Amino acid sequence: MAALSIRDVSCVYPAAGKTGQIHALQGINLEIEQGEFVVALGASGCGKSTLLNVIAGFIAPTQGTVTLGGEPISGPGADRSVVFQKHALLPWLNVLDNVAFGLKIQGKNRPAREKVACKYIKLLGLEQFEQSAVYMLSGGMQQRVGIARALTSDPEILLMDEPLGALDALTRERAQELILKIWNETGKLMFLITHSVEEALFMGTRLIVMSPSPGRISHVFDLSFNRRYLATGDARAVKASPDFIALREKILQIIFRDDEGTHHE
Amino acid sequence: MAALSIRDVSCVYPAAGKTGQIHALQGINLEIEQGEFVVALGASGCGKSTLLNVIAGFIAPTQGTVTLGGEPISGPGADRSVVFQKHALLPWLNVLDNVAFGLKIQGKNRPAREKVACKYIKLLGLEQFEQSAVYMLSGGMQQRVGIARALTSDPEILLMDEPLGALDALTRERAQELILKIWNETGKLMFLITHSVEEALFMGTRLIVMSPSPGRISHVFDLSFNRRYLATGDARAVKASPDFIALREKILQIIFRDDEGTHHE
Amino acid sequence: MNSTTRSKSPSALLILRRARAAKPGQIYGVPGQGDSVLISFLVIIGLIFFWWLFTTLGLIKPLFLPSPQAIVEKFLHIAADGFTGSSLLVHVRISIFRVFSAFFLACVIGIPLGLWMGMSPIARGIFDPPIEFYRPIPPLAYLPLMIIWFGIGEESKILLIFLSVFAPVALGARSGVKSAAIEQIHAAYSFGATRWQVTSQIILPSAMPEIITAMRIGIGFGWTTLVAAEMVAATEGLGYMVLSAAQFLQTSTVIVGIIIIAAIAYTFDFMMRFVERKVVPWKGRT
Amino acid sequence: MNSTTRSKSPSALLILRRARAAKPGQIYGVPGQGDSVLISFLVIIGLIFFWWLFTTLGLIKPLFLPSPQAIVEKFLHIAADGFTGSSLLVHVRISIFRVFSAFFLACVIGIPLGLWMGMSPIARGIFDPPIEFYRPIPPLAYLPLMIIWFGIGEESKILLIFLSVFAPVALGARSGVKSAAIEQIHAAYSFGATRWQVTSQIILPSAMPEIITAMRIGIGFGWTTLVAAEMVAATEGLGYMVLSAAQFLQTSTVIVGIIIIAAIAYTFDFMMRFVERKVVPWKGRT
Amino acid sequence: EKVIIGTFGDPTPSHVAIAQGKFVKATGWNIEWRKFASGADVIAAMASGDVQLSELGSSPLAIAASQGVDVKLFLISFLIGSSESLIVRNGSGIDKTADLKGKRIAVPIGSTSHFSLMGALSHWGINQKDVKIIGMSPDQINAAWAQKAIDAAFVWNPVQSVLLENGKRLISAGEIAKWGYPTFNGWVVNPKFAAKNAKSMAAFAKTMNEANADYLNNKAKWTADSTPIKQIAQSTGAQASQVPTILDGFTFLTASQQGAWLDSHAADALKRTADFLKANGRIDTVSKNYSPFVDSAIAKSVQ
Ligand SMILES: Nc1ncnc2c1ncn2[C@@H]1O[C@H](COP(=O)(O)OP(=O)(O)OP(=O)(O)O)[C@@H](O)[C@H]1O
Ligand SMILES: Nc1ncnc2c1ncn2[C@@H]1O[C@H](COP(=O)(O)OP(=O)(O)OP(=O)(O)O)[C@@H](O)[C@H]1O
Ligand SMILES: NCCS(=O)(=O)O
Ligand SMILES: [Mg+2]
Ligand SMILES: [Mg+2]
Repeated sequence: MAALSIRDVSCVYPAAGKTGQIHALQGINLEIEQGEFVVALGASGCGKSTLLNVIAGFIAPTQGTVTLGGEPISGPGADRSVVFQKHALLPWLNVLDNVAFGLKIQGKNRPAREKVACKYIKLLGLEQFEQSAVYMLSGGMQQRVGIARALTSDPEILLMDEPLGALDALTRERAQELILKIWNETGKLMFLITHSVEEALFMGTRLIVMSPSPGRISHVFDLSFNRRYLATGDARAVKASPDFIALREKILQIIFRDDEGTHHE
Repeated sequence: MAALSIRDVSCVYPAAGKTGQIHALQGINLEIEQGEFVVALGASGCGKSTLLNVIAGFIAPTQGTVTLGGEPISGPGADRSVVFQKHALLPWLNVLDNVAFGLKIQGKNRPAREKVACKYIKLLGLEQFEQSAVYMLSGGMQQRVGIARALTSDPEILLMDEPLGALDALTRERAQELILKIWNETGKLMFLITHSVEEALFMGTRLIVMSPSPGRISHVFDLSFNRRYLATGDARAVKASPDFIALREKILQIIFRDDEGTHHE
Repeated sequence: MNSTTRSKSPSALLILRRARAAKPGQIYGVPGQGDSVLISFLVIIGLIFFWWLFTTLGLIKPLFLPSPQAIVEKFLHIAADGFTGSSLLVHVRISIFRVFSAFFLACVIGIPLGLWMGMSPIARGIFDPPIEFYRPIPPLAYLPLMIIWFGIGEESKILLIFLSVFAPVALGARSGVKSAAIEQIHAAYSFGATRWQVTSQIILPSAMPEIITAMRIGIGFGWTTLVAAEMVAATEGLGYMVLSAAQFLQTSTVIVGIIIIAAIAYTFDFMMRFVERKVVPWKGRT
Repeated sequence: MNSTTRSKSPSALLILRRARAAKPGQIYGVPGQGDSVLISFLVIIGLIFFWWLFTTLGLIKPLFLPSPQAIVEKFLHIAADGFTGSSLLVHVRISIFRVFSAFFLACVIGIPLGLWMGMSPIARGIFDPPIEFYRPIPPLAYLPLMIIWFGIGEESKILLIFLSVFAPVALGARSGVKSAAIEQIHAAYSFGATRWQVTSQIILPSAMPEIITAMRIGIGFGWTTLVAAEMVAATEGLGYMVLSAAQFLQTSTVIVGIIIIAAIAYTFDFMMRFVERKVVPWKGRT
Repeated sequence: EKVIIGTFGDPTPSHVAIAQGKFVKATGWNIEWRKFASGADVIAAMASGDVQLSELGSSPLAIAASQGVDVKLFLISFLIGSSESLIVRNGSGIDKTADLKGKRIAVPIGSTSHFSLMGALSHWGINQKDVKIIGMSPDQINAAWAQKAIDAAFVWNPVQSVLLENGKRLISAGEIAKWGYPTFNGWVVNPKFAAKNAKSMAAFAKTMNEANADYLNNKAKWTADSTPIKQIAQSTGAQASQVPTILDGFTFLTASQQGAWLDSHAADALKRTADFLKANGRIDTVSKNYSPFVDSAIAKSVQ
């Protein structure tokens, strides 16, 4: 039985303004095993965030079911943590308290939660910044804090909605490698949304390409570039390899086609 | 004689806070001919924007001279237009008036300036939006308006500071192609700053890679990928070609090295 | 078993307190989601009903709170016969005249001055000390000085209102200067703009949203100060009406006056919002 | 020839008006760059000098404007001997007591109520109509009602100040609820937080910057209303001092009172800014 | 028990008794004498229940009674004669009543003076709209007068005597009273308070009567340099030299006159005052009978 099972999920938003209903998701089927790294890619508005919100429990699907370990999801829960693009840290807490925030919510006492938090702070290389104010950190560091926080509650699934979108190119590449390292070490089920084809190919074990209007999964690819990176440690070589480039071009073509179809601008 | 000639330019910012002086630029020499497309690439803080501001005339260099057509630059002028990353459009004017804004500043009457503006509005594919409010447009459209506006005053040089940084991947690729098309048609001297190695390689005829502390030009590459694109019209093929990938990797290596040297985060 | 009970510390209370996943189109957990118009409407009806009930049952003396009917009657009566010899229209007109002329003057002087202060350290140096000094002082406290200096005629009344409007308007215009993005300013300069062109075509329009907000705040202040201005030696005006009716324990007239003042203040504010939407439709959208 | 003259419409005037490229470290064309402290200082010195000059030369009667010396003397005199039988300290203390207790009450009631209004459409529906109704009404206009309802003791004075502080504080807290980013709220919920935990650990801290701003505005309003509160049947307080001195044309006492009021208002504001820096150091930095 | 008692600062013989602490001793109250600007402030304070006992003009009393404030008049302070007058400023160009048209006349709104002024205008056939009636407290009138911001004022003492230094009396309340607009100052009390404090109330009335009697019996001896006059001057801020004249402007009733006057005149005067105010649009409701607002029992008990 799959860890996360999305069956025939549809999501219809009521009319925004005067226009008709928006079919953000339609007939989504997806079975994800523990330890998979699923990456969702697709033109803007194709329903990626909606799908993530359904998994996270923030939105109830109009149709279909989502089950986690066999049990239906009916709201957010500590078994699924979310890493957001931005704004999700708490500026009134320092790095340590931000990371330990989830445990505080769950009623752990201070020594217990700091012990766990410190473990993930170390894992993400934030040791020197434990006492820093989060708003003083660079964007890349902030994202690391966000990831550390999401990991503390030891969720079964880590959901990430364009977590690296706001970072500059270099910081982004490093963050990609860091996330892969963590995935490798923890073996968690990861679900990541990105706009970057390269990032998607590099990170996922499975790539789902989505198309808009109605939002659906148009292509699925099985990937192994991340394994290759983890084996060699040379991200650049992976990203420059001909099969990587070839697949990248193929997927870009798919997306461009989608995009022209919807007259997106 | 070069159209734009930067000779031995240094730029030292006074101490920010308690730290010492910042050598944002040191010993920059650059001769750019009319019709060239120069792209500057480099880690954050290596002085790219400072260099652009010196050329634009917003900053006087601490040392050295910048001449345009043999005459020293002593302030901003209509011969050099700037396209900014954001915030530079005027929300109280519609698209047409935004594009015509430079001509209005220069005292052209309404029919004259609308004629010119319409030309560039057409060139950038904004015909249907002439009367639209700029704040209703998507980010990609807004950048097109910014480019159209910069072109109206028929500058000798078009300076662009990360003009596409805020756009999503697809929009960005299209905008790259559009800028190349315009460059090809107008033959202007273009100076573009970007964080994306791929963008840099794709667009420039000359790539300058800058290094920080002090800000200097560490490498210069002559490029012809843009010509190849203009000849074939197939951007994806260019970006996937082995020589493109190889050079990309080489440059990424250079930048990563720079970056590690400065403990950037 | 649902996801809630799967969380680490399940409890019946927790489940009750936790919301379920939102329906599509709603965003989960947005605080305060939901419409309150109906409740407000019911509350207003309810308040008026209890007001009516208690006063009609005689549980509250009209001296303290007249009945709603009495208020309406009093309003009709004042509207028909006026108050102390002047018609209601005259009272309303003179009050509006005072507030508006003070507001107009404050804008005509305060906006350019504020812009100038924003643009020039010299202007800032000159006008900052006096404005910052008088700004926190309650108008009622300097009302005596106004009367000693400018007498008990219209001048001192309008000046008092003017001063209370002037500071927020000038300071709003001053800080509005900072609204122009440096990119916008640079864009203009790189087209060869003069300082004057930058001021009139970039800085002024950019400052407009903040100026209009300041004007809204200013007119609110002006309206608040009106009553103080009409406290001394007025013979007409809504503030005068309220205060002098109070001297005769005419609670119903006081309440009618208060309602009229509130209504006009709302109308002012509504107008300013309208102006805002028309003049700076881009506000908050860039 | 420089770049200016290379532009399309060169003119001597243009060149004069256009700035040259800024030095490194300065940003070109930022409006209002430059320090104004020195000028302000000179202006203050100058104003006091001319005040001294004109009053000492007898060009202005002390009734209209007493000399600076006279003000200082009067201040020392009041500080030593008090005013109408109460020492200056007593006047200051009672006024501060009134404003602070009203402010305290307004915060204790207004902040939780405002948060509740932000969190619940029901609370919003119930409390919106009364708050929005009285908010635009000048406190002076309902002062007569306060007196009839609550008398001439401390209750009505503190209540009047309370009302003027309450609305901005409650509405500030209410709109502060919106400051929490939905991502922050979602993050908390996905750790299994209850509504109460989200309110206390996400929404309240997020709202703090806005609440503190509202408190600053509120205390300013309270201070402004103090004078109105001390208008009727007061025997002590700074507002009483100013108003009753004015009745006897004691211009110097009026000015001393005004200066003391301004000084305390500044101190209040300064304290609030201090609190702001301590409590919400992240304000404007996220 | 602390009791706030309102007054207006008229220089009356009671100030001698106050200064000597006689009221405190007689009533056993811890008295705070609170000076109010005018009756309008008093009736609001009495309506709210914060003031139980106060001096009050007949006109604000008529207003309070008509509006349902729980008050009873139990003692006459004085009948108003020349102690309240219309004073015209020298140089204002007012010599006769007709000159008043278009002039600025200040008066404490809602007071006995205001009532007298309205009465006089209606007697002269001058429309209230043809003059500018400006509401001011006596102290404000004093200040505005000094600045020539007003042309005339109708006000009581000690301010009236200050205005007279630079103006002249056009007419006094006493003369206007004869045209059917009588005014007086009385002592009013909340009936519930009076019932609870019956003994102290009687003691208060008795002390008050004695103070007045002291003056009435020794009028000739109360010269500007006499101790009681100096005492009055000191506690009211009036000039000692003027106090004897000011005192002449009041008509004090003896203890034996009080009860009878209250029974025969008070209710009637209040009724006519209220009717006039209603006709002027100042109040809405008038009671049929004002005798419920008059209580002569206390006055009679100390005859
Ligand atoms: N709360 C909502 N109410 C109505 N329509 C919505 C709502 N949220 C999203 N939509 C619409 O649903 C569609 C899918 O939105 P979604 O945010 O899932 O797309 P996305 O793939 O995440 O896009 P992006 O890449 O821009 O983040 C879009 O057309 C969007 O406009
Ligand atoms: N006005 C200024 N005052 C002081 N230091 C400055 C100023 N502007 C830039 N600097 C410093 O000069 C250096 C170069 O800045 P610059 O903005 O040119 O870098 P950049 O290459 O454009 O960086 P980025 O890629 O982040 O835009 C940086 O260290 C920066 O902190
Ligand atoms: N003459 C006494 C004053 S008042 O009570 O009438 O205001
Ligand atoms: Mg999305
Ligand atoms: Mg830059």
